[in-house]
Amino acid sequence: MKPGYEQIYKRPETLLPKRMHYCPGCFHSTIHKIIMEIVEEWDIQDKVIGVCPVGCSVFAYDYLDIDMQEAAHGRAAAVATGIKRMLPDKIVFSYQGDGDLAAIGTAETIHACNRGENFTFIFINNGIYGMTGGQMAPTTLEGQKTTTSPYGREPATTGMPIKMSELVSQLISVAYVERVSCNTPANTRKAKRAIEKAFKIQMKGLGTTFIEVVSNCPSNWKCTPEESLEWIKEKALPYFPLGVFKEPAKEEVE
Amino acid sequence: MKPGYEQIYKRPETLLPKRMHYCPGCFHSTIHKIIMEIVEEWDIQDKVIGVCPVGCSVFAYDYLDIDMQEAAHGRAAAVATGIKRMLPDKIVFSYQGDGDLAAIGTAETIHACNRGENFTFIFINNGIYGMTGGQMAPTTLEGQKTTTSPYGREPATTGMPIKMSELVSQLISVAYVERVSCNTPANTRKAKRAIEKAFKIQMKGLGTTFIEVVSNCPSNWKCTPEESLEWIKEKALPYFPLGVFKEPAKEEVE
Amino acid sequence: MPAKGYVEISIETCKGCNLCVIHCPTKCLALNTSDTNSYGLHYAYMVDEDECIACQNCAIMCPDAAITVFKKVS
Amino acid sequence: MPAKGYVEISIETCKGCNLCVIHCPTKCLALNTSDTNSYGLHYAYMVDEDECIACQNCAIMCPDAAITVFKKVS
Amino acid sequence: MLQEMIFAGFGGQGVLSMGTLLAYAAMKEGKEVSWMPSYGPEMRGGTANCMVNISDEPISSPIVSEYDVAVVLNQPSLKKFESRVKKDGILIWESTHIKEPPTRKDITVIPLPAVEKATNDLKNVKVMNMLLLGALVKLKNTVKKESLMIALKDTLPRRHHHLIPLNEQAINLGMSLV
Amino acid sequence: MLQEMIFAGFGGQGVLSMGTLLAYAAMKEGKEVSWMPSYGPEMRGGTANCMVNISDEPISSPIVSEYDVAVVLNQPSLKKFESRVKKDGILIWESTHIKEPPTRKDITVIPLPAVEKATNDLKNVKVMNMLLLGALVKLKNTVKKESLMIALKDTLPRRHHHLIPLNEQAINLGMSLV
Amino acid sequence: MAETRFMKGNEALGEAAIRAGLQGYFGYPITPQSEVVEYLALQEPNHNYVLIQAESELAAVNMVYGAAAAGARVMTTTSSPGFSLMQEGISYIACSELPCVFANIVRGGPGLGTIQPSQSDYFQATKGGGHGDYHLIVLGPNSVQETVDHIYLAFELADKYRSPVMLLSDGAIGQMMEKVVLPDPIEYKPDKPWATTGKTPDRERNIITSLFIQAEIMEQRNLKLQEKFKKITENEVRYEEYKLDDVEYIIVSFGLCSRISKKVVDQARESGIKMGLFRPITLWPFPTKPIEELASINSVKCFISVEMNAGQMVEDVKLSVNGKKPVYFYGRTGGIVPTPDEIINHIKENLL
Amino acid sequence: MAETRFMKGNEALGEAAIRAGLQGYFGYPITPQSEVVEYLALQEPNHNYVLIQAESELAAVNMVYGAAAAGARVMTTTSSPGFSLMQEGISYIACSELPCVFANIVRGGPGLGTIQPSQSDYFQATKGGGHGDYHLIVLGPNSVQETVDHIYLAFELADKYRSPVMLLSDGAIGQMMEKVVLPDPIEYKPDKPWATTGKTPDRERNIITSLFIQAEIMEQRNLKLQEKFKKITENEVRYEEYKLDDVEYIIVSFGLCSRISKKVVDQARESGIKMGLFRPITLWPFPTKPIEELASINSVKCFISVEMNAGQMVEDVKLSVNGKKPVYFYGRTGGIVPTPDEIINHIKENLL
Ligand SMILES: Cc1ncc(C[n+]2csc(CCOP(=O)(O)OP(=O)(O)O)c2C)c(N)n1
Ligand SMILES: Cc1ncc(C[n+]2csc(CCOP(=O)(O)OP(=O)(O)O)c2C)c(N)n1
Ligand code: SF4
Ligand code: SF4
Ligand code: SF4
Ligand code: SF4
Ligand code: SF4
Ligand code: SF4
Ligand SMILES: [Mg+2]
Ligand SMILES: [Mg+2]
Repeated sequence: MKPGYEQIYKRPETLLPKRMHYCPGCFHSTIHKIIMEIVEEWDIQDKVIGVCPVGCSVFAYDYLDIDMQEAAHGRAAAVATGIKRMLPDKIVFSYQGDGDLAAIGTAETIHACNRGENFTFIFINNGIYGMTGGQMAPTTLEGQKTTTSPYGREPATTGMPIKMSELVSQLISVAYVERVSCNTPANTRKAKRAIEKAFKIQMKGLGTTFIEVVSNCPSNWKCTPEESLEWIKEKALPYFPLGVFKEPAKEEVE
Repeated sequence: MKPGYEQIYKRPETLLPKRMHYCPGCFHSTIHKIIMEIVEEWDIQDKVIGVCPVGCSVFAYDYLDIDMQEAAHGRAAAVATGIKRMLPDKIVFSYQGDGDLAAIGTAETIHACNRGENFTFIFINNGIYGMTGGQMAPTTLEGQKTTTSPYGREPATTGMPIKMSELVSQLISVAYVERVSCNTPANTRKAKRAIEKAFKIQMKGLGTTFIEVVSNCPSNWKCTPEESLEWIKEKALPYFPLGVFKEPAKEEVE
Repeated sequence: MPAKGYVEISIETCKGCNLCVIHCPTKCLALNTSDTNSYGLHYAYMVDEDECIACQNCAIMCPDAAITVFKKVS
Repeated sequence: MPAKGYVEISIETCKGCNLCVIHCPTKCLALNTSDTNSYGLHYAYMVDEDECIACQNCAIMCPDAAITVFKKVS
Repeated sequence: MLQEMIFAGFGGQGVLSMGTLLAYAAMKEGKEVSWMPSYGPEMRGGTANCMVNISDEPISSPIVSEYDVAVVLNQPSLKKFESRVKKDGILIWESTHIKEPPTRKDITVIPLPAVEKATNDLKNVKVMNMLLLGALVKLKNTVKKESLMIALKDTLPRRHHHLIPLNEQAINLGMSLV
Repeated sequence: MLQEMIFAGFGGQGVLSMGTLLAYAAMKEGKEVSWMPSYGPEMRGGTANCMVNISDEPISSPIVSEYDVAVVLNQPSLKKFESRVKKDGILIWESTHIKEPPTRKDITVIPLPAVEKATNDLKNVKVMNMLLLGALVKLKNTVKKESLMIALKDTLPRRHHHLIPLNEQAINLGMSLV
Repeated sequence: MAETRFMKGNEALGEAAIRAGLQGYFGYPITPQSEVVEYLALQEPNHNYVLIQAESELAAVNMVYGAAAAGARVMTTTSSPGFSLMQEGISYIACSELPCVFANIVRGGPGLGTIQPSQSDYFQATKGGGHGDYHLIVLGPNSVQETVDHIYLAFELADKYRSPVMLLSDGAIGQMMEKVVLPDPIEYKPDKPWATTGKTPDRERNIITSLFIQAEIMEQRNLKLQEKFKKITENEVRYEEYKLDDVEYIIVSFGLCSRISKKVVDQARESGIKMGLFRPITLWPFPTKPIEELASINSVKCFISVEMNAGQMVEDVKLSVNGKKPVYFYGRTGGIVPTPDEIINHIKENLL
Repeated sequence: MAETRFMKGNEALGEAAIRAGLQGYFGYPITPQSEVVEYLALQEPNHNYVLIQAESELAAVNMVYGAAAAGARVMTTTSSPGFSLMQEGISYIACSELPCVFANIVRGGPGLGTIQPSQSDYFQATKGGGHGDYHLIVLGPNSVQETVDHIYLAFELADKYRSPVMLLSDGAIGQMMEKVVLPDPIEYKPDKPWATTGKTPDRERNIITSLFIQAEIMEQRNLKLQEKFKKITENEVRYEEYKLDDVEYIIVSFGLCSRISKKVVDQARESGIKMGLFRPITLWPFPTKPIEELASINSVKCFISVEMNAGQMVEDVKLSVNGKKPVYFYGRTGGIVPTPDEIINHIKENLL
């Protein structure tokens, strides 16, 4: 450090000093970082248990220095339910992609939410199956090209992108739902605050907390990271608007 | 027939002349009857293909004189999708209980709706697992006693009853959603009109049609059929209000 | 004056659920409490043949389609 | 006047995604197009050491937590 | 000695509890017992039955297709099980409701107007099953009456214990009728 | 004669298409061929490779762990595959970018500054893979150049056919460099 | 305290699990198994376990996966179609080496089939219904009493080997009432340093996974599993022998069927036929060696595998006998329980 | 028209299905199988089939169930974990006797495992991963060409026997490119009077079900299935013999592994060892009789089952050999493909 300066931002130590396998510019890395910042700042390494999905973030446990379990594709919500019910004092989160949470895992997602399972969903919606090489996800935008919608997603046969935040907000026992993104510094800060708030609400036992991150996949969107931010702004956010869809009364949280 | 009289209501012939296995007063029978009235009145026996669930109505094919397939528990929507996509000119319906459609089959239900699969859901919501002897369903009312909620359904651990009609109404490709009941002659007439309308919309190819019937289960509710009507009126309908949740513009249907 | 209508109820099809009885506006139906069909169930029958107005309520409510309704030709 | 801040970027951690570069309000970052790290990627570095205002934008946007930010003690 | 029995009737007639009581009583006497109910949606049809095996030796199969004793409480059950009574076995049937009597000649057939007797003599039709059970026990000596009484006490929920005397009466009446 | 080869480098360097072209050309010459890519999320790491086997006989395994020829385009691939070249095999490596050269003495090691040559001589760095392929074909006589040209025509999408002359130049250049 | 009761198999199963220290149960109703979850729901207020009626068997098995990873003593129960739905999860659990207990109260398949008792899921249970090379320890109780005993044993073996253990029971054992002696309750204290209970400063983080993307490492995991399976095979084979002295005809039979076969043996012996019964209690590991030894006895003429299916365990019997003696099969399918008479008649007519 | 191409196994599989008259495909992406659905998505505009990327494998198999009942020529493909999720559906389809085709492009299990090629789903495929007594016809292609040929064959057998047919392939065959001759496209005209196409006045309603609640009737359905399985076993066994004259050591191997074993045989023959290869092509029905006959040949010393798993098909080999000769096993797990050299070394060191 140069003399006369102080360090004001550094990589959290709970994010292990390993190169993450994610593609350049992928928000999976960003969200990992954010979660570990919270873990470090709150000093809750011994309190947090994470569940990885099957998806690009399947290896999350290689990087996050907390106890973690790797769930079967789509079943992270059921796995998190199992953990949280056994260890109600811990902070449990499931980290899931859109294929995982909104396709194969729909039933587990909806019912964990409906029961008000007291853990936090961190839902990385990049509109595509990243890990398997870019197939259409339930959240793929209308007209978007993927390897299984090579001519663009066709609503007549595949429907319209599913809005999970809006959907789970309908469920009574869900306490908090917010959609965030990491496409700008301001949004990234908000994303972190949202996860913090979710953890807080979880610690109060108020019900299911659900954070959807409008994410990117430069590799399978076949664009640069920079262009992926454009896509998010121009295409994704108009359809998946950011914001709080549901939250407990302020008194309850504080 | 006595002289000077004419027959104005009779059992439809497409409802086979067999004693149905349902308990006395069970609406499963009523809905079977209604569907077959439509089939007979519209003369569409060769056009309609039904899918039975696993639930009390698993034997529906014993009574309905149309081509039918028995789906695995919860998968009727997927089965109906398979049939309808192969035979787009037919009228396909899935007939499902609340355990089937709203618990184990949640993902198939949501995604058939989200894709706008062009068949009709007939969803018999009796708030209980009838066939297996009265366990709690996702739609069991708060405080309601079942064999797996012997002290009354407890929202803190099992959540609140899920409102499927409201939920699927959120999905863009769903064309028509109505919740009906058979607890009065007027409502039973409406139920029939709703199914007719759903079939009409299906024939127009406008998207998924979804009819929820607030039904009963005298046997597992441990009451008489008459009392079951009371329960519906006093307890179920306030929580599951009847009505149209979504419908296409009138011009589209006519 | 002959009734406006009458109903026929299939004894063996009827399950004695009573839904027709309670929905008949003119109270002309009842369960036969002194006899059962071969399934051991008290079936419904017309107690009052004169009051039927052929409204079909009973038939519409009958889950088991046990009821046929006839109406006086006018 | 010494800059308000500066950043350190881990060359091997950086994946050259350019997100820090485009979000630096004072344009003091760039990718090194003439060199790659051992993964074959053009890493980011400070092109202009004097302009950094220690706003942390770059670090917040850096997915891979490759950036450390330092601020002048006031 | 192994006794293989079936109790069958409409749901609500108390066939399952007849079987349970008998098996429990036998168990209390140190016998080997098994009790196997019909289960699943066929119950929707309104019929119920249970098979009870009682033996000095371990029971092999809880499910048997021929019986030493059948106690049938309704017409469909009579129809279904009459043919399955073993040669020289016993068929006890409730004769108030069942209209078409059994026809087999190679078995002992015992008609018992249990419904009528329970209604008229005991003023409670519900205990007609105990009447039939009493008859069975008398005929076959399967268990002692005292054991049945213990069984009643152990298996009836406390809140129904005031009904034990009535049940005992019914058993006695049943025993006296054969 | 069986030739077992691997092509490895960063994703985007064209290693998969080198292998495809060669295999296709060999197939056109009537040889038995197999082409096996690395697959799955390990590609996230940014590396890619494919194994190509060419033989007069049917190919047994498309996956082999030792190679007659390895063509490596980056440092990690060199690190990974150098040791897997068979004794007396050939290792062709791109020497513009790879900074730490191979060290084995029991194999033929061919450095080729393909990036530099493609950039400077052909004004298109993208065809550096064709340069390496040319070198390989020259060294091993795996297929005739004409077959490679047929392969280019058959496997390149129509809209890229205008690039065929450039690719041919690159192959020629590669052949001339070894 | 130990206690004698007259109980349904399914309820006894639930009670045994409670007494064995159950901490989490996750299940979904299905005939003929539903009484397990119903019983546990009824008893819940008196105990400390967590009970979730899951939205499906798929969810249930994955809740088990999570809860077992968190170090708890957990169980799920189901019947055939539900067990099929659990196969992916079971494969994950086996590979992740998590202790937990399953029970399949088998009904007649395939498909929706019937709800009557059957043994037609033997292959699925013993050969691995899920993908990949793995085994469950499979116990085959033949009575309500043994259901109880096997639940205790299952939890114990699960912890001992960090392995899922299953009971392959059937609808009759689940539905019938028998006398049962309930053992004393256990004060269960998990000792699972590998569990995901939150990383404390004194240890590395715990990771529960079945993913080993590099083939070499995945092979290591497989070798580790195979090593364990070998150890289990060496140590945990259980079986019962009945009237096998001087035997000529050996019936091999498990579960409910073995009780019927016992009667067959008794009847055969009465009529002078030297018959005996070999009953595998662990279906995996299968008692290969004891059968092999029996096959080597000169007087033994043949083996007859009697099953409530179309012939499944008979393959394991054949593999054990390895050609030394003929191996025959008799079975009924679709939920039919064979009678002693039909079995003995079949044997007399075809094999003597 | 027949046509020669250089194609990936998965793409060739898709193309073969199209040419064989595919009417409906329902699938879910999974490595190393995803190219099948991707290829079909790409080709969709040029053909008349319906393609749905389902929300899961569970949904996919049940869409297949529906579409097959409606009389269409339908298929789904997946890889190991996905195939586990399909087990309930497959059991339903088998019991309902619906023709359709599955392919499992196997990867190394158990659990999430690895994505490298494996044969560790052999048991699941051949013994019945789902509940109940049933079999699929299981084909084991060993090349891209055979993948294509087997798809044609699979659809044909499926219709012939009203039975699901599966290809047990692996990640390497799916991912690699080879030369392939594509047969002529078929004009497929279903002839399925039992299909649920809408009840016309000239026939009774058609019901597709696997539910037979009464045990007696369920047993009838089982007997019918067993009858069919017997017929298939009699008629459809397929295998390849390689250098089996005067053989002493017989390798038994299927799929990708059989190609490697062929090389082993060649090398062994070169060094004077009388080795040969027996390759089951139908894994179910397994070529029991041919192996039994080989086992009866005096000169034959032993069998060695070589597999990419921990030892699965070896049980079927043992059942066929039935103790007549020793049966050994060599295998690699977790996605490792054995080399000819290691196999021959293993044999030389341990078995000669
Ligand atoms: C049962 C099962 N089906 C399919 C797969 C293959 N698979 C792995 S990840 C994935 C989807 C990944 O997409 P998403 O959940 O959106 O995560 P992302 O990679 O985009 O972050 C699929 C289909 C699997 N591993 N298991
Ligand atoms: C995979 C599977 N799980 C569970 C069951 C058991 N089962 C049969 S019907 C049913 C629920 C029935 O409830 P519902 O769908 O509400 O229909 P209802 O009988 O009330 O009409 C269940 C759980 C099954 N057959 N298959
Ligand atoms: S494939 Fe997409 S989601 Fe996966 S790491 Fe790369 S950019 Fe991220
Ligand atoms: S159990 Fe309930 S849902 Fe089923 S038939 Fe009887 S009343 Fe109807
Ligand atoms: S038709 Fe109307 S009036 Fe006549 S019996 Fe029926 S309900 Fe009563
Ligand atoms: S409604 Fe129908 S079934 Fe019910 S009592 Fe009346 S006639 Fe009988
Ligand atoms: S801290 Fe701010 S000013 Fe400094 S380099 Fe980063 S983005 Fe630029
Ligand atoms: S944001 Fe991070 S990874 Fe991207 S270029 Fe900047 S320092 Fe490198
Ligand atoms: Mg995604
Ligand atoms: Mg219900």
